[in-house]
Amino acid sequence: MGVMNKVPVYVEKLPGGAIITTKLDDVLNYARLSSMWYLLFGLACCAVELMATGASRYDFDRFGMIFRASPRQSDLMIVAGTLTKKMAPRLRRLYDQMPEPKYVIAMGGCTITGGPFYYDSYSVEKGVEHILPVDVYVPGCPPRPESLMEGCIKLQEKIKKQKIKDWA
Amino acid sequence: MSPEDIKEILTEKYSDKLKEDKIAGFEPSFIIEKDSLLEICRYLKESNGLSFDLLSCMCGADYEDRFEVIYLLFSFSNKHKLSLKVQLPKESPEVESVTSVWQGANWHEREIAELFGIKFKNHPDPRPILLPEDWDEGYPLRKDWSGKDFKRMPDFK
Amino acid sequence: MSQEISEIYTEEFFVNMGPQHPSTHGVLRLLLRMDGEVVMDMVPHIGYLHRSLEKIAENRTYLQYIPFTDRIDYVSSMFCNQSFCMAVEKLANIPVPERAEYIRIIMVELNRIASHLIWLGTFSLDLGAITPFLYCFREREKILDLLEMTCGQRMTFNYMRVGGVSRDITAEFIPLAKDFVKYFLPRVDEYEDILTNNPIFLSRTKGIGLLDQKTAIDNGVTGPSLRATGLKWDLRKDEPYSIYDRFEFDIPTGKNSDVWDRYMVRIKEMRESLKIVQQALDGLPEGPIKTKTPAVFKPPAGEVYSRIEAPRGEMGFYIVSDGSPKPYRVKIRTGSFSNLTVLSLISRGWKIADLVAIFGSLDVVLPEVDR
Amino acid sequence: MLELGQLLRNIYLWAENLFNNLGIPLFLLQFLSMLVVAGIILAFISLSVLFMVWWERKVSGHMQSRFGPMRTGWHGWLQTVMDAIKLILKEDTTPGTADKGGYYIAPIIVFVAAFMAYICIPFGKGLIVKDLNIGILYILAITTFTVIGLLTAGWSSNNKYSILGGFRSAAQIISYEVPLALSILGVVLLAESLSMQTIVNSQKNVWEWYIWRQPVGFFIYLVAAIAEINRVPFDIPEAEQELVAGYNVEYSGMKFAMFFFAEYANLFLVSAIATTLFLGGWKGPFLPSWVWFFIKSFFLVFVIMWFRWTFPRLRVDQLMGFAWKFLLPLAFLNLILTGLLA
Repeated sequence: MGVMNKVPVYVEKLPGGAIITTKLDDVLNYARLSSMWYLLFGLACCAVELMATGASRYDFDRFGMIFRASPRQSDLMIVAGTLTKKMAPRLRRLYDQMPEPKYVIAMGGCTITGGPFYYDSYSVEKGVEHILPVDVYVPGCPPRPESLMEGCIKLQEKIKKQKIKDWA
Repeated sequence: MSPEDIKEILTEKYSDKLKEDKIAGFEPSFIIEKDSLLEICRYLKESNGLSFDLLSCMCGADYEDRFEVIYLLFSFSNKHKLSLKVQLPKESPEVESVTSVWQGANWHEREIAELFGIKFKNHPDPRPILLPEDWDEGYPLRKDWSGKDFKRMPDFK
Repeated sequence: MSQEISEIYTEEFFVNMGPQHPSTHGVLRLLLRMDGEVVMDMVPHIGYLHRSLEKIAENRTYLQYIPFTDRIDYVSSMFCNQSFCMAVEKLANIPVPERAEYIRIIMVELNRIASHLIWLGTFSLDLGAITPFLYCFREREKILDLLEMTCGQRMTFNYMRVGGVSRDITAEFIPLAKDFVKYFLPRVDEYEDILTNNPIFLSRTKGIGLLDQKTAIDNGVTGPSLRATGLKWDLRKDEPYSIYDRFEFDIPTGKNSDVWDRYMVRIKEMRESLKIVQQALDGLPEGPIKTKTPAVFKPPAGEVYSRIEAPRGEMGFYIVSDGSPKPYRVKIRTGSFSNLTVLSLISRGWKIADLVAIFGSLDVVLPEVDR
Repeated sequence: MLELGQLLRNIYLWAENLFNNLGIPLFLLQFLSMLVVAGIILAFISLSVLFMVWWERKVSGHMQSRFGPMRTGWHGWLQTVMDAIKLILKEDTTPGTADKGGYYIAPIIVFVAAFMAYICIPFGKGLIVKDLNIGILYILAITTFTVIGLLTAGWSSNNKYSILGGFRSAAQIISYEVPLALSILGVVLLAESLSMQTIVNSQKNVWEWYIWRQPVGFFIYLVAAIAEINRVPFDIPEAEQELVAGYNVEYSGMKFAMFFFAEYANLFLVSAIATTLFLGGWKGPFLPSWVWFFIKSFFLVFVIMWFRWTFPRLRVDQLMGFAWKFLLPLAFLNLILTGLLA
């Protein structure tokens, strides 16, 4: 049973049987990590790999990740590709439109430091962390779908550690 | 039509307004007076023998002593090519827009105007095209340009 | 009655489509002036992916710049590689060994199929059909496997070098590529089964977004979109570069130059590309794969323009060299940049749903527009 | 026996006895039973929606040579439960420019419209909440409320895409209401009743299912019903590639979940109505009646999903043209022929 492996459940022995208990934290975190809807939003090269990850061979849907076109309904923003100075305010706006809790994966070298466009480029923002808080960085130019999935799994691990009492 | 024929026709008609250029993308190639650019372009497109109907590419370039705008022309009906160059002074570079001849020049000219600061007279839509709306750092493709967080790659030896 | 209708107060409104919109395939912004559902006017705003590739070229050696050409059009990187290398070869007069030419053509044509598959997938997605998108990506993965086997990357290949290619194809490549050719031809029929004969698809594409030949040429439209207007023009045939003159293939053209024709031309082109791949695989000679170039490569001073037929139209590099190891100026001419200019002309008066279909049929890739 | 209708009836009779013995007034029992039934229906809708969303993702996955949800439980069976929990926990944003009243009430209207129509669905032999003598008319009337909700949602979000989506859905649902009603009239003519239970009972065996006597009617009903519930190829009100997400573009969290919920509740509803009208309802051999009902209904749900993952989308004017120029005349012709032949 997949759930049993992932959600820490405790079996308490009682007279005449047993009951399974779990922590509210774990259930809520499990709900969040297993249904990360990502914003359909591609900037550059990485967007094609993002599409490939959503497509048949890699299939994001296995993780329960589907794309939503509206930022209001998405939980995860995968910044896929080079962020230019012209695009940066729009990116910030999209991020602000997403409801809490929201997560950001920076995909590809360009979103981490500017990547190949760090030197000699007058129009590329040197890293997306100047604009948004980033949860997981996925390096590569562009990262393979496997590494993007690894990034998503890392993000899931991060979500698992959240506590209700830390909610703002 | 062979390059020699085109060369002959053009030098005959506009002998005082153009001179031959040795190096360019398409053969033959001419450097033309910037004031007669529009006239020559219109002739090139509309005359039956030449009919250069495709403006394949427009390229700006910044040299030490001048700006250059390079027009690469091609004719679908006659399958021949031609490149034209206009040389502009460093101070206030200005040239006639050829959008009225080839509509396709529109965005190319906007791009060159934005990145090199070359002004195209009578352009129908002289808005900036590629850079951010609030860009105020000058013309980035000029050789002497440098901006706020612009870093040149050092030569790694 | 008509009197009453004219008295109803109506108002045009502006819709900002993009930069984040599912159907702009990237970061294009279209400012639409709409009357209800009808697009009255449209202004495209580009530059959201302007990465200053031309400026970067001025501070890179010729070899260092090849990886950047991959990122001009990430959907068909091989073409950018080839175009740039051909320009430098022309500039410095470097011959390319025959085996390298064959390998280049195999790679490029496989890449053309992959690129058209992405187009087909996203185009059908624009029309609301989701499943063809996934089918296209399924086949594209197989092509990427082949390309990856040779150059180690899935998308940004960085495979070609001045004077040849970076490494030889492996022994397993040829049988696998031949298998792929056999496997892929029925798949094209499958796409046609899903789309070509579907009455809804027909009604969404036939007679929509007419682009007449004169407007197309005047605006510099090239590639499949130009061929869909009926002009039989393909640089591979009419100005044979590399070794295209040795292969037999047809140039599909359209008649009515509507969305349907642009779709059909690309579908047929996939079949033609398969033919070329098959012939190149059969005729692949032995020999060296690269002409030796000096470690510090300095082409002579001069200017050169070399153009090839990329999946999105004429792709060319204008290189100005001053004799130093770095190019003095590089201008990239791409198909999408010119093809996008006609969008506002041909989408006027159509519904917003048609605008999406027309835009999809032009096959614009944004980094190619912005560079 | 496994007949749920009988079982519930027995429980009710037992409770009636109990109340009589204890001397508690009977209207309390009736009130209580109403609450219980409402609860049962709500639970049923929730469960079937959760199931259908998961099923749709699996069906689409397998049609597209992939798997669909796999990680959350066995073959992802917990997926939609987790989606629902997440949506409930999500921040509920309201755009600053939205018209608050309309914005809050729109999802409720849509949801209630879907919910109320279930009252007249015969789920099995005797398993119907209220066998109204105007059952089918009631359903038609109630489901039309959806359009008010969608229009309100589109208008009050104060977003151009959602306004377009709201208008599109209003135009579409109202247009397709006409052929839908006409196609149902054919069945009503044959059954000579508007009551759902009577319609089922008049289809005595497989050969008397109305699908054989009303094939055109069934076709019109299916097409119009798909349009009513805004699914591909008629999903223009929320066309992702044109209008981003249509009328619900500004909705997030729980409110969005209610739209989602209503959409799938409506999907089951139209399949259930089609089953009742054309496929003999809960009738079938060997298995209990409610099992037959679900088999038939979910088969139709599957067919509609199949359409969704196969067809491209129609354009808005083609859609209206199809309704008024093709379906409506066809429906009239069908009705006239039915009247002449029946």
